[in-house]
Formats: sequence, structure tokens, C-alpha cells
Amino acid sequence: MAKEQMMTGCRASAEGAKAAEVEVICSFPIRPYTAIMMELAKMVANGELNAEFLHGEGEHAQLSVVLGASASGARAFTGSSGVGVTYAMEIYSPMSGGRYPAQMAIADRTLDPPGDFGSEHTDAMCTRDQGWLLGWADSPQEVYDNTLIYYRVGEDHRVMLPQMVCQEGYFISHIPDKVVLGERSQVKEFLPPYRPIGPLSLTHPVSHGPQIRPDQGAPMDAARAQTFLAVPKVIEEATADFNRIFGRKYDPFVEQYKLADAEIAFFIMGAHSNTCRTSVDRLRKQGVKAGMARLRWVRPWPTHQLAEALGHVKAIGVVETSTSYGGAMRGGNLIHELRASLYDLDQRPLVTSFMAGLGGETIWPADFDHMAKVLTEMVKEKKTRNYVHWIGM
Amino acid sequence: MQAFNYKFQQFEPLKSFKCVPEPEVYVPGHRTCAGCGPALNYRLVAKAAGQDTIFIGPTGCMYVANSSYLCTPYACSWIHAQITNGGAVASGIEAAFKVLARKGKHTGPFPNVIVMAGDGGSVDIGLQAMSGLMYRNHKVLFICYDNESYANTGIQTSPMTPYGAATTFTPPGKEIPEGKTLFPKDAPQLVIGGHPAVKYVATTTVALPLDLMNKVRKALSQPGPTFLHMLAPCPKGWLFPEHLTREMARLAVETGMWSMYEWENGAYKYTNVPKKYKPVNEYMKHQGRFAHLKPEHIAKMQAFIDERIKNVKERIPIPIPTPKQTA
Amino acid sequence: MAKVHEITVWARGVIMDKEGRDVINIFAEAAKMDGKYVQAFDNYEDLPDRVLVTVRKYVRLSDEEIEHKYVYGNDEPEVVVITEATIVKGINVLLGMKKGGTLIINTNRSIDAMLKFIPNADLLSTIATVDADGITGVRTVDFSGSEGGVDTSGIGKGIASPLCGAIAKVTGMIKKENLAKIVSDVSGMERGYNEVKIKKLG
Amino acid sequence: MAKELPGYGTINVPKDREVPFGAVTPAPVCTQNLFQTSNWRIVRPVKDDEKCTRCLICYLSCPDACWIYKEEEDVMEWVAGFCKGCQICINECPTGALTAVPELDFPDGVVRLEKPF
Repeated sequence: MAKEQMMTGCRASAEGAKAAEVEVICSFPIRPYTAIMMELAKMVANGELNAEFLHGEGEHAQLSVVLGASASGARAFTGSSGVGVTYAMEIYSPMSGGRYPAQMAIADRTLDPPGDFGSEHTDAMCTRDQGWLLGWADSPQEVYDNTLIYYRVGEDHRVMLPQMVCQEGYFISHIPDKVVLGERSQVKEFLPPYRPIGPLSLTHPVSHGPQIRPDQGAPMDAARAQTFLAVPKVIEEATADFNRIFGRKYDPFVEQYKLADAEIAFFIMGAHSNTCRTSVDRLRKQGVKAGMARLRWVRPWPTHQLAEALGHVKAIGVVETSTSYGGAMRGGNLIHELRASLYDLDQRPLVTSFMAGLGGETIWPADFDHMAKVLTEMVKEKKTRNYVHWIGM
Repeated sequence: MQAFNYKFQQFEPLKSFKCVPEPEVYVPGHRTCAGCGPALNYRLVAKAAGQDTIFIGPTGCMYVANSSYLCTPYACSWIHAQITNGGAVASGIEAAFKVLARKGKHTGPFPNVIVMAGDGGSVDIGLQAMSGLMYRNHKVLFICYDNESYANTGIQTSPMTPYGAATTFTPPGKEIPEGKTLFPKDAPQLVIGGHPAVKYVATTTVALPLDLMNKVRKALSQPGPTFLHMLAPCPKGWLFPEHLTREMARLAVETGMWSMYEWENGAYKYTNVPKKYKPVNEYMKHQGRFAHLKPEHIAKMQAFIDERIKNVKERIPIPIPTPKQTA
Repeated sequence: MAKVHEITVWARGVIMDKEGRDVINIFAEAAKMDGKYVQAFDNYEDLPDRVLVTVRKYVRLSDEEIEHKYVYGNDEPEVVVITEATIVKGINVLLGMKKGGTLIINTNRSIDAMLKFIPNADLLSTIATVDADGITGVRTVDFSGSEGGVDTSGIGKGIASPLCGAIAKVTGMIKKENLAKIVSDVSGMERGYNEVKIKKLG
Repeated sequence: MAKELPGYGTINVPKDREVPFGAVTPAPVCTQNLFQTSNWRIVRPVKDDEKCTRCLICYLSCPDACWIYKEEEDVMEWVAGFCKGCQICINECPTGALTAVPELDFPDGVVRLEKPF
């Protein structure tokens, strides 16, 4: 058994990329993800990783470089944060439509203005409709693990889609935590080499991305949509294999913490789920039947799994760390999809959202206590008074 | 850096038309205009480069017209890039083949990686990606096929559109009689001026097929990034009859609207310098895009060109200066 | 649901793109003067047009509000107008036409010479030719009207006027008097009206 | 769970509407036969073999590769299927060996595609 080390999420991400033996890496500096590239640069400079390390002239170029590399049959890796993620916006759809399964590591950062280094999910959430696999880790360990799991899922020939492995800036990216790195043999057993479909080649010349007519557009879209129907099974297989090979206990889609008999539940993803977990324990001691559901994949969204996990709960508080200005609930992004997932249940839980952790603000245990109080009142009143609550405001 | 033999291709110059490689790598069956300059350009480039080539096609006429509806004319591998990122996609491809070669996953010759970008995809919206590629020392040939406008979208002005040209974004009118009021960028100088990794830059046109193909072959034989600026007359955008495509390119050279030169490791070599330059109007009068110009506008163009060809005439081996725009 | 009459105009890219567009716009404008409901638009997939490529322009015409406006083209044209005669050699321009249709060609060649290139002429009840190029001697090229832009150079200066005159005479779908209020070359339009050669088939 | 929730249904792209995976298509060989362009022509170049010197200028002037030198017979061959009739070759021919003749003068070369492309 490999030994436990303390490392940041950035380092864990770089270790994951190294373990995956990525072949083309493209960097551009922006806090807080930068350290991932700093680590990889050292690995390449020291000869620990046989890869081409390119200094992109911006995030748009980073994505373009990995697109070209992936199309040529190389396993490609890049990353970004905040406005860097949105600067590359043009390239997300070409990458998923062209079926280039490169990976992007995200350490979240609040979008401008003005500059704020703090973490907020809004940056990567902007890409949720672009055909990428997308999800958040809750620890440096899970960052490392997800790097491998996402490559395995994305490069599966039933999938062939780019992936975004997200972690919160600072909380995960910069605070070291316990990580056990995989053995070479474990990684080799779990992650087969990248086998491109119809790559750019001299012996089998191909054309990538010729123009289509409007009536050819719908089949293109349908093909991507069809793939997303197949992804869950691939995720389940990959997670089961990962758990077996690496000795972990991931639920493929939703971590269910003390949900079985819960009356109120927090719906959350990423770093703050750790504080949430301890808060659930504390609340339980105070006699509040609290639980937590932690989302591991935003795309594909686990509709049925969430209905299954949360259907019996009386009130759910969605802890949102993203903005959806003017959206249906006037809060974040997650509540829309969670409410939609629960809509067909005979007995729908009450659902409200808590805007918390925005701008990189921390979420305190007391904040969870406050949320629990709101949820308990909702249960008592049997109604949702407000769609959204701004924590601390 | 590890010394590794990537098996870069080397090309001999072609001595005559008879030596031109027979295979068509840019095959017939594409939706480019009858008499399309860029298409002829593409064909000659592909012929010179051969089958072991990967083309990167940023959005533009040479993407949309060539790859219409899942049919493409590229007998070699080709990939679409956005109009913004031809240089960056090419960088990724070149880097991938390098690492795959090192790992033994790619054997055989190293592909010629060629970006075929329009003027907008090179020195306007594509400039950043092109500059990044040049800076990073990728073994990529970046070709700007210059038809002096955003032609694919219906002839809108680009930074390469000459002064006085009518485009759909610079229509001549009562207030702005000359249509386009600005003078164009100097594309090769943008590359030469700031990219130490670049060792070879040249200009050429479809009027001189052997010169064009040999510059391609010379560029592809370099170990690093190279840039070719090719004048590719556009019958649609410039409004001349389609049989005059090569004629226009010839006249551009004869009037000084286009200078033919090579820049290699800091040294300039001018070729095809006319003994006596024809007046620019000899070139402009054939083109509907200049039809609205008054004599004073043509004089202004002539002054600009006179300034630009001054050094060429005197064969001074220094960069051709970009003339300053007069108010 | 009132019948939508479909008129398809074929032209050549760039050199006759505006001419083709002028024909549909003049036709639609004239029909509107008679209180018809009309649509006139370019084939979107034919754009951006390339020099000499075939391009299609459409008129859709109805006595009532057109129920479904969002189509890419005409599937069953009743009238087909060919602004450049060689097109009939390269394309089945009568594709989708029901029996009894009309074909109008801009050419100075004889109707019988043209019929040789139209093996499915049995679909036609009427074929007509007009030498629009001979009548006006000019063609106009202007990009400003393409891609949904607004034309600036006057409508019907070139071959569109005589062609529309011919269309009015042959189909009766539009009136010559209305055309006279629209086109910039009224005499060309009238010559087209008067000089069109018509042959009734089967 | 007590109640069965709706599923995602299935997506079946009809065979005739399928688009290649990732829009990756095999490269053409020699010519792109799915895209005939002979119907663009209004005139075609007609060659006078007496005047032709096989200088190959037409061969290297054609955007559509429609002049091919046949070494065995020592003649230039015109590719009827793709010539768009731009007449660059006619303009460039130094010996006047090429002339433009209206396409309608020829009974041959009828293509009659169902659609323009």
C-alpha cells in the first residue's frame, strides 16, 4: 500500500496527469490552477514525464492546442480558472463535437469584475451545456482519482468526450490534505492507453470537421445526446473498477451521507461538503435528522439517482456556489436541475437554495446550522417560503 | 532537450513545370468560385508538399467552400480550426506528433504541418494564435492566402483590404467616398519583426506557380516555423472577371502592389522586380472594388505604393517599411 | 390552408446573384400589390455564393397568410425561371414539379434547342424563352443585398426587368402595370413582356 | 422507489441521416466525386492540338486541376466532370490553343444533378 502524503489539489491534479502519462500539456498562468502546470513543468523538465509542454498564449490557445493534440492521437491535458475558463469558450463545443477526449483541470475562481481570487463554481458551470463531462472533487485525493476516472470514461469508445475535472480554488487547490497516490501497476490496470478514432494520420488520411447542412446538424446533436445516455453505464463500470483496484468506496454519482432516515438534507458538491458532513454529525447529535447528498457529476446529471437518494426527504437545501442571475429560482444553477429531477415524484420534497461560498467566502459550520433551521421550519410549515436564501446577507 | 531524429521531410527545388509532382493532393470537386485564386493557391501548395501533410484549415473560404457538406478535397489529412486558432491547433498537432514519435507510436516521416489561413485568420483574429506558434518554434508552415477581405462571409473588410476598396463593410458613400480609408497591415513584417524562432519568410503569388511551390518546399525543409504570404486574387471580392485571376496577381507584381521577396536568417532577397513599375491604376482599373475611386484617391494609393517600393527598387536589403498613413 | 404557389428562380453565383434576387423581389412586390401574401428569399444553403455556382431564389405566394414560413426552399415549384440557360444541362431544374408546370429561360436559343436538354419536359404545360441579356445588355453585381442585407443599387437594372416582364406574360401571376411601378428599367420589362416566346406543351 | 420515473427514451438517427462520428470523413482519392462541378460551366475550353505546345501552363493555372498531361500520348487532357468554366486556362494559354465555346453547343456533358450539390 502506497503511503499517505499531504498535498494540495493542484499537486494531486498534476500527479494524476503524470500517472495518466499525458503526452501534450498546454499551460497559461492564472490563479489558482497555475500550480498544476508548475508541477507538471517540473516533471517534464526533470524527465519524469515524456510529454510536450507548450506555453499557450491564452486559454483559447490552450484548448486549441489540446484539440489538435487529441485529434492527432495524443493524450492531452490542460486547465484553467475563472475568466480563463470563459475566455476559451469558443473551443468547448468544437472539442466535444469533434469527440476529442482531452482533459481540463479546473481550480475554480470567481469571474470578474473585479478580480477576486476566491473560488466560485460559476466559471466551469458556464460550460455545462457544451457536451463536456463535468464534475467536482471534494478533496485532493478525489482530484487525483477523478483525473484517472475521467480520462477512462472520456476515452471510452462509447463516449469519446472531453472532460472537466473541477476542484475549488484555494480550499482544495491550495490547502494540503491526505493523498494516497496509485501504484504504476494499479494505474496501468485501470487506465488503458488512449485509442483515438480516426485520428489525423499520414497512412489513413481523414478530414476532421467539414461543413454540414442544417439537416445534418440535428443528427450531429443527436449523436452527442445519445452518447450522454450511454455515459452513466461507463461511469458505473469505471467507478467499480477504480474502487476495486485502488480500494476506494466512491458512489458513482451521488455520495449519500446519513440520508436513509434524514428529514432534511443538504445538496452540495465540492469542498464544502466536508464541513457539511461534520455539520450533519453535529446536527444529528442535537436531534436534527439531517443528511447530505454530494453530487459527483454535473454532466451527466444523475436524475434518477438523485430522485432515489432524496425522494423521501422532507426538505432539501441546495448549497449553491454559483450564480444564475435572473434564473428561475433567482439563485444558483443546481436548484433548477435538482427540482426538475424531483418533479415526477408523487411526494416531492420541499427545495430551496442557499447562496453560500460565493466569491470564495468560506461556509462556516454555523451557516449549516442556520440552513438546517430554515429547512426545519420549512418542514414544520410544509411549504417553501422562498426559493433562495443568501447566507450572511 | 533530448536529441531525437523526428524524420523531418526535406524537399528539393523544382526546376521546371515538367518536374512538378503529378499527384493532386487538393483534388477537384469543391465549392470554391470558378477562377478562385485561393483554390489555385491551395492546389499548388498541396502539390508541392505532397501526401505526407496535415493541413489545418481555419474558418474562411478555404474551409467553407472546400469542405461543403461532408465532402472535402483534401487527399491528405486535414482538420478544421476556428478562424481564431489555426496556429494553436497546428501547435497541438505538431507537439503530438513529436511526442508520439519519441514514444514510438508514430513511425515514418514527420508530417508537413501546414496552416492554410486567410488574411483574417492570420493577421487579424488569428494573429495571436499565429504569433504563439511562431514564438514556440513549432515546425509548422503558416500560409496566409491573402484575398484581401473576409470573403466567405460576403466580402467584408479585413486588415489586408487595400485602401480605397469597396467591401460590404466599407461601402463608398457621400461621407466616405473612398470606401476603405485605412491602409493594410504588412503581414510578413509582423512575423519577421518579432519572432526570433522564424528563419524563413517569403511572399509569392499564384501568378508564379514554380516560385510558389519552391517557396513552399523551402519552407517545409526548415526545422522550425515558417511563414508564406501569398497573394490570391478573389474574383468575387475584387470584382474582376474570373479568367483574370492570374492576370491580377501578375499586375499586382508589375505595379508594386505586391512585392516578391524572400527573407532568410535576416537577409532579404527581392525577386521579380519590374524594370519599370506600371502605375497602380493599371491594376486597379480592372477591379470593380476600386471603380468608385476618384483620381485623388488613386494618387494617394500611388504615393503609398511608391513609398513601399522605394527600397525594393534600390535593392536595399532592409525591411520594406510600412509607409505612414497620411490623413 | 390556402395553397402556396411556389416559384423557383435559378441563377449563377456572384455574376447573377443580384439578378436572381431582383427577380424574386420584383415578383413578390408585384404580387403584393395585388393583395397576395408573399415570401421571397435566397436559398440559405447556396450562400455564400461562389462565382458561377448555381444558386436558387424562391417566391412563395398565397391568397391567405402563409401558415408555415420557415422552409429552406420550394419542394414543388409550379414555375421555374432560369436566368442562365446552361443551368438546364447540369441540373434537374424541374425536380419536384407536378405535371402542368411552367419553365421560363433567359436565352436567345430556340425553345426546341432547349427542350433537348430537358428529358422530363412532360411535366411542363408551358415553356418560354426570352433573350433578357439581349434586351438589356447589362448585368449588375452588388453584394449589399446578399445575406439578408438591403439592396442599394436599384432593382431590376439588369436582366431581371425583362425576365419579370416575361414572367408576367407567361404566368399571369403578376401584372405588367404593377411591374412598371417597381422596376428601374421599364422599357426592358415591357420588351421582355412583348418579346417572350411561348410554347404550349401537351 | 415506489414510483417509476420517466426515462430518457431512445434516440434513433435514421440510417440515411447518419453523420460520421465526430464529423470525421475519409479523405478523397484523386477526385471528390460527391461534388461534381461541371454544371457550373457556361463555356468550356476547346483545345487546338496543332497550337498546343504542352507547356503545362494550363495545368498549373487551373484551380480545379482540370488539365492533365498524358505522357504516353503526349497530349493535354481536359477533365469535363469538374471544369467550372472559369477560362483562366484560355486567358493564360500563350499560343492561343484554347477557345471558349458555349456549353450549350455541345450535346454531351449533360449531368442533370438532382440537387446543386
